[in-house]
Amino acid sequence: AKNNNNEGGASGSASPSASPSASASVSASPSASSDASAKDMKFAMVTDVGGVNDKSFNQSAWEGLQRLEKDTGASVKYLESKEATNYLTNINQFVRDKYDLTWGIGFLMVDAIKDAAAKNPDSKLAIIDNVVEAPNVASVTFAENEGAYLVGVVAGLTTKTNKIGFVGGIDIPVIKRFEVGFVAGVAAVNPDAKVTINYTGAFDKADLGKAAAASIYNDGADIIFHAAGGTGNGVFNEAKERFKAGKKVWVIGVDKDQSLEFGDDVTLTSMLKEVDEAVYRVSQEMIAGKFPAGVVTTLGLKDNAVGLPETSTKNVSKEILDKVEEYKAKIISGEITVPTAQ
Amino acid sequence: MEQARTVVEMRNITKRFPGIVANDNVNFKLSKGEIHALLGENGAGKSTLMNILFGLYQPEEGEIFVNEQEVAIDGPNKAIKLGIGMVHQHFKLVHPFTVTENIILGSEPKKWLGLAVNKKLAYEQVGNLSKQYGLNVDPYARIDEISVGMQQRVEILKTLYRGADILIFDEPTAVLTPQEISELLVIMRNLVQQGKSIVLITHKLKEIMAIADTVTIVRRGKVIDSLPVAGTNPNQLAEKMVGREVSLKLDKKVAVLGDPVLEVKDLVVKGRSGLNALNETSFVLKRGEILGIAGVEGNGQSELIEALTGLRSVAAGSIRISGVEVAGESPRKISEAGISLIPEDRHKHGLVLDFPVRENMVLETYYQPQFNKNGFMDFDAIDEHATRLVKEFDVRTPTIMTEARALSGGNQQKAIIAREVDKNPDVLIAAQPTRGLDVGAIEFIHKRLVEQRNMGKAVLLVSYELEEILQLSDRIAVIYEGRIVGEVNPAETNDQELGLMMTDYKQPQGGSNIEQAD
Amino acid sequence: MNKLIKAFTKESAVVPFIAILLGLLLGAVIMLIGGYDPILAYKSLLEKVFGNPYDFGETLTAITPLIFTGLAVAFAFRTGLFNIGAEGQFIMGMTGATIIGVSVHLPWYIHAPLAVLVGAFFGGFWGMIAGYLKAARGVNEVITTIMLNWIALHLSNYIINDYLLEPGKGRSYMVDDSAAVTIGWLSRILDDARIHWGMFFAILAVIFYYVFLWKTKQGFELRVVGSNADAARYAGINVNKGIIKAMFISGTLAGLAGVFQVLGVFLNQAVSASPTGYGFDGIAVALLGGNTPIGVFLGAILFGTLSYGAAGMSFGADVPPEIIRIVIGSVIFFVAAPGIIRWFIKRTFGKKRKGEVI
Amino acid sequence: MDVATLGNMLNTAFVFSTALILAALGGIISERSGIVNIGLEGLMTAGAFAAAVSAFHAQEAGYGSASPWIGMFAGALFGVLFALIHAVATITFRADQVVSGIVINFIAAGSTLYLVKLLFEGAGETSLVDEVFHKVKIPFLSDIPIIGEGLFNSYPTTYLALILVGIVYYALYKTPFGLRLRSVGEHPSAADTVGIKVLRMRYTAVLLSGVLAGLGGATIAMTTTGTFSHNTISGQGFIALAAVIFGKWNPLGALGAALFFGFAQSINNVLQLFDFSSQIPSEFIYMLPYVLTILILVGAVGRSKAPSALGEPYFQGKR
Ligand SMILES: Nc1ncnc2c1ncn2[C@@H]1O[C@H](COP(=O)(O)OP(=O)(O)OP(=O)(O)O)[C@@H](O)[C@H]1O
Ligand SMILES: Nc1ncnc2c1ncn2[C@@H]1O[C@H](COP(=O)(O)OP(=O)(O)OP(=O)(O)O)[C@@H](O)[C@H]1O
Ligand SMILES: [Mg+2]
Ligand SMILES: [Mg+2]
Repeated sequence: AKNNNNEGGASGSASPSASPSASASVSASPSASSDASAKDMKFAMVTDVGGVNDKSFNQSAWEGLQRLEKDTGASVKYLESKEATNYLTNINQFVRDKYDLTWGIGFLMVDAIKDAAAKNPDSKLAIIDNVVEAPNVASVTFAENEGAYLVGVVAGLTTKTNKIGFVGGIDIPVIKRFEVGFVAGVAAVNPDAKVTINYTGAFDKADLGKAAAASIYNDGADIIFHAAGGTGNGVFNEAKERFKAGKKVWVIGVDKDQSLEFGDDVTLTSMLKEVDEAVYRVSQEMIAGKFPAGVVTTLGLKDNAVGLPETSTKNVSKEILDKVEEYKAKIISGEITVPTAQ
Repeated sequence: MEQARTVVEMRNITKRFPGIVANDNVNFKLSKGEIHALLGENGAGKSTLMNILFGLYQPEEGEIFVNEQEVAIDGPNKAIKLGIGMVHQHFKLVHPFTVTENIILGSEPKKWLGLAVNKKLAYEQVGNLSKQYGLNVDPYARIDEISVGMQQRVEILKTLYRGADILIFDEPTAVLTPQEISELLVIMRNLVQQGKSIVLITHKLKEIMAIADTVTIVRRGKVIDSLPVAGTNPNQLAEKMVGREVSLKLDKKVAVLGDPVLEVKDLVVKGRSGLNALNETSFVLKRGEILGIAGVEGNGQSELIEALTGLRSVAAGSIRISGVEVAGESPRKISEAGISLIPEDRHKHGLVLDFPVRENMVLETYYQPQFNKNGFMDFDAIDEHATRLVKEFDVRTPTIMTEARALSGGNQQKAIIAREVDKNPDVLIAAQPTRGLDVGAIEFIHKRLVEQRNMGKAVLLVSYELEEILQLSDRIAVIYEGRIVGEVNPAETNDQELGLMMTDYKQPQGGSNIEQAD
Repeated sequence: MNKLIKAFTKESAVVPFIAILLGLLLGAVIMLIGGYDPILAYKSLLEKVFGNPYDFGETLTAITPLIFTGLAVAFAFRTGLFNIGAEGQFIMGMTGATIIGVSVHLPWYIHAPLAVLVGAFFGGFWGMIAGYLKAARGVNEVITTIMLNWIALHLSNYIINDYLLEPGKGRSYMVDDSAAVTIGWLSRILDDARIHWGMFFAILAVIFYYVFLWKTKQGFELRVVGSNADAARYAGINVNKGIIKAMFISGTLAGLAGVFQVLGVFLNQAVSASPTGYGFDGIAVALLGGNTPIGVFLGAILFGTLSYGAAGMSFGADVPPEIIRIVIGSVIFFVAAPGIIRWFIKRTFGKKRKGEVI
Repeated sequence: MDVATLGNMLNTAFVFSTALILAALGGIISERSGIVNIGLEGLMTAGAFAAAVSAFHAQEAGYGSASPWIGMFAGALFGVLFALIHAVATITFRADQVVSGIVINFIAAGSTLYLVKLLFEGAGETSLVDEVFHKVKIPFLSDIPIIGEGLFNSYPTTYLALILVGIVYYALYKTPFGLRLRSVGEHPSAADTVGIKVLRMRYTAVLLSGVLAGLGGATIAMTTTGTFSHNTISGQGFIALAAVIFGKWNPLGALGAALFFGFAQSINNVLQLFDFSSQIPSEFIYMLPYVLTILILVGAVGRSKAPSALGEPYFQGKR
């Protein structure tokens, strides 16, 4: 575990852009070597109040750990946080139990991870969706705006009514990145399209999502992109209902390939955010003795950590997907810089 | 009256409540066509015995025979089936319901396979029944809109509607006006003539003498005696009931009048409906006198009391206490100006039932320096105060820490009187101070009121009981429709004259809205 | 003192004790049905709470807000009001403390007390709105407090988002050190558990609750209002003022819970998508404690201990922590319906006797 | 605002209101009998859980479009089960009714989630039900402007709720049962003395409130979420309780209150369609329904009178 030091030193300035070394090692590692040392290692994660079945990043992260367990034999465990005070105590539960790596899943974990890291310098921690500048913490964030830009391109080219909706959970920086990227993507390919923004104020209220979607569709929109966790289920339900009533409307899912759950009738595509992959890979690096301590990894298009799922071909035409590839290349090359906030 | 057949016989009935034997081996016999009075102090066990007959309580021991058949009355349903009906001490009426709804409740006429109440039929039946017994009740009126007397008739109709032949009246006259009382007595005679038998619980010896055939006297759960009314007299009955000699006459010296303390001038107060409940009422009360306010309930008495004590806002006019204007002031200001009130409803206004006696004793004075240091209650002083009052006023309570709820009605009333009198007010307002109390308790309270007057206090007595007014007052003011319509000297008047003033005075015609209802 | 001894020897103390046992037993049965090991589960629960200084300290931290919200609800109950709004008052308390903690800079001996006072006032004010609406307009406080909970949530999100937000963090800036009420030395003793002065204030609040309601003039007035509003009016007590005052005090207590969460635990306030639950837990605590000072205090300890220990249960025995809600619920249930316990005692003892005869 | 928008708003309002109406009806029946029912939230939770689980299994077993109805039935049944706890505690053992209601909320929240974890292999949410209710257009009626789109193109559950409002209203005010039920809540000893079985009446009422609140919860699972998780029911029970009081314990009043609340919710979605909405902080938009409710209460309704005997346990010989 000593060779972490030089990497930690290298990333003194935690720039939001991914450090090349980190992404290089990410792509190099996933050889599932279930050696003896991995079997003795313990990995854990603490969810935020959304819980482990939030159909969003918590669930995705847990899937990453479960895959780790299957592939390497390492033991994995999670604790759900009932309220914000539990973040720190749950993390400490693992830290004190000498877990090799403890993940804090979600934006809101930042203070708790920072605190635990400072007080337990020998432990290893990692956080998703936020940045903790500490020598024993690996931070993983995503360039959601880049992925959202691409689904924006899809939406802008697919819409027939030139009206598009965005349903957000609450107005926090992560979700804002989705919104801004999406709007930029739409504008890039279809300047005439209007995007209605609706923040519902909750990540867990399907009824609000449903009502928001209903009013946006009623207003003539034919595509809604949601970044609202469980609230987004309501968006899908509304769309399905309209589909069954003979009206064709689309939803663009988020985080995972949501067509797998909600079907192809209404799911145009999804904006993947591969939290599971990130959790899996960083944990693998830990096993390999290459834990990116102190490194801030921002995973974006070039890391294939955000983007569109394969299943998109079902509902998105070849031409549009080609356009998506085009824009993707431009973003990776730096020709286009996707905005992160307004 | 035909030869008396026994319709109810209760043998060796014993009923215990925690800490008390309410009925101790009681025997009771009711003959057909008679009015049988039950007499006894508060808590003697009269209501308990009748509640057993009506199936509300189950006795620990004893047998009951109805029409010479032994029966087990396991609930009101069974009692009703046996032809027993009861008019309770506290009416069992659902206030937001109409008269008819109350009467048919539980045995509704139905239509559409029982899916709906046949309201039309119900109103018709109730109207007819009311006519048949001369009760003159409006079947469509809501209970909270009709007078207490009418409510009682509804209770009577309830029993008749269910075909009761044996009627139990538990203190039916305690809440009635003199007029209503005499009407009730007529109704009862009527019922007996139609073949019903009646048990009458009452504290009023006069009524027993006037209407009952037989009287059974209970003391502390035991039957003392059962005898025909003819051949006895009130003094004898009172003595049997209390177990000592009771003076039914009140010793009263001649009043020594002092300065006026309470001057009410052209007082106008709005009632609940928004109409004027008091219309330019004026009167003066002097030290050393008892002024009785006579009147039929609902003629502005409650509003007058509430206005005088600051519980109701004053629309116009003036109230002066010892020359100081207090109209529209807060209850606290007025209390400090020297008014005390023995309220009409002791549970609603007089006491906090969940609080111990000691806290109830300082309900209005808790904030004064003798009970209060720097915002903290001085419980030593409060205890001392309560202990003294309990002793002085013979409030029978286990300790001063006992919850007021646990006290009997008479003792609750004594506690209130103790508190109010001890405030040493210039004006003591007593509203219905003896409602529902037994003769012993009444005697005690009357003595206290006269004592206050003798000490130079002014007493304003508001009562619906003419006898009480006549007995206590030095001067009587008659109130009618929110106005003082006359003043009389009690020595120079009688119930007849008063009754006329209270009811017929300037009243358009004898009939009320009752007749229009039919 | 005598009373205290009596309270623990009489049925009134036996009932809660049996209630707790029955609740735990029920939880065990449910775990068995679900295929979990109840003994291991309860062992893990206890270990989580008492196993090391850190978790013990954190348990105290978990109990503290429950004492406050429990007292808040109980206080209103005593005045005849049902305050479902401790939740909103809690949130407003947090917000008040955060505003002062973040946006003004003062020496600690002014800053911290000011933050506490302002937060408490915010909570009190929020309670007072419901009190005022009831007193002046006769609006049932059950409805208004439910509505005010949601309004508080969104209002305080607005305040954080628009005025106090640390960019990119989804929460306010951290409060100044001068506003924090943490107790460093005690935290260090307890292995860095987040110990703060709120705990001592919670105990003071219990004492205040007792002394104010049962020993002071104003408390007497409020109890009269709560027990019999008509008698209060008759006794010259201003009932409407009493209602407003009671809701203010109730809200202040709930607000203090929030204040100390900010100044002692989080040191910031996050934008929050849903209510925290402390207010509703406060209702349970108040009821568990029969609205008495000692009862609420012990109720909060029981509630806090079980809730905090639940994480240990799921860590050590993989039991879903939801079980604890069932346990707490049934404990309250058995406390509230002593008839069930008496019936239970009768049944079990009755059976025993029969068994002996045979 | 044009006619179509208004119709759409109304339609959305009904989606929100349906569950509230059903639960509020349950609350009314229970409280009219004298039993405070602050456990509506818990009863709804139980209903939503049972509906999601059984509809899922029905769908897997091939019951097709009957599945959501099976869900509704199960929801009602589960509601009754929890209501029974409330009834036994408050009626037989005379426990404090508020306490018991809070307990119901606790136990329902805990046990349903626990069961979900047992039934769905550790997941915190039931599997998504595909066979949920769809809006049903009523011929002709749905052509009426505004209310055609607003009401007559709704979920079957909405129609069910409205019909139940009528039935409950009729039952309360026109039938012998209703007369007796109300008398038990106003003056139980009066009812007792005319031979009405007070406790039996109250049991019936509380169990019926379980049916209705259970249906209310089931409605949410079978129309909006398609699943059950810890936040499927989050506060609706309390809003329904508010509707009971707001509506003065009258089914029509509660209908009005629930609709008002649903409408206020839908306003804030419509607001977000307009460009000026970006000028208003979104938090203020979220607050709107709650603020409006308070304003209406302050302005229009004022004091409401609960059934006189609400909250008081009854036993014979009670003084
Ligand atoms: N339900 C009850 N529980 C406990 N004690 C009771 C109950 N009912 C009556 N008692 C007690 O039994 C005794 C007899 O009461 P009861 O009501 O029969 O008296 P009463 O003769 O009707 O008196 P009153 O003239 O005041 O109406 C009293 O001591 C009373 O306190
Ligand atoms: N529907 C209800 N469900 C639960 N609790 C209730 C309900 N209604 C009232 N309460 C509680 O019972 C108490 C009494 O309420 P209620 O509004 O009937 O009396 P009140 O406050 O005196 O009203 P008012 O002054 O309008 O007569 C309230 O303070 C509240 O705590
Ligand atoms: Mg009696
Ligand atoms: Mg009496």
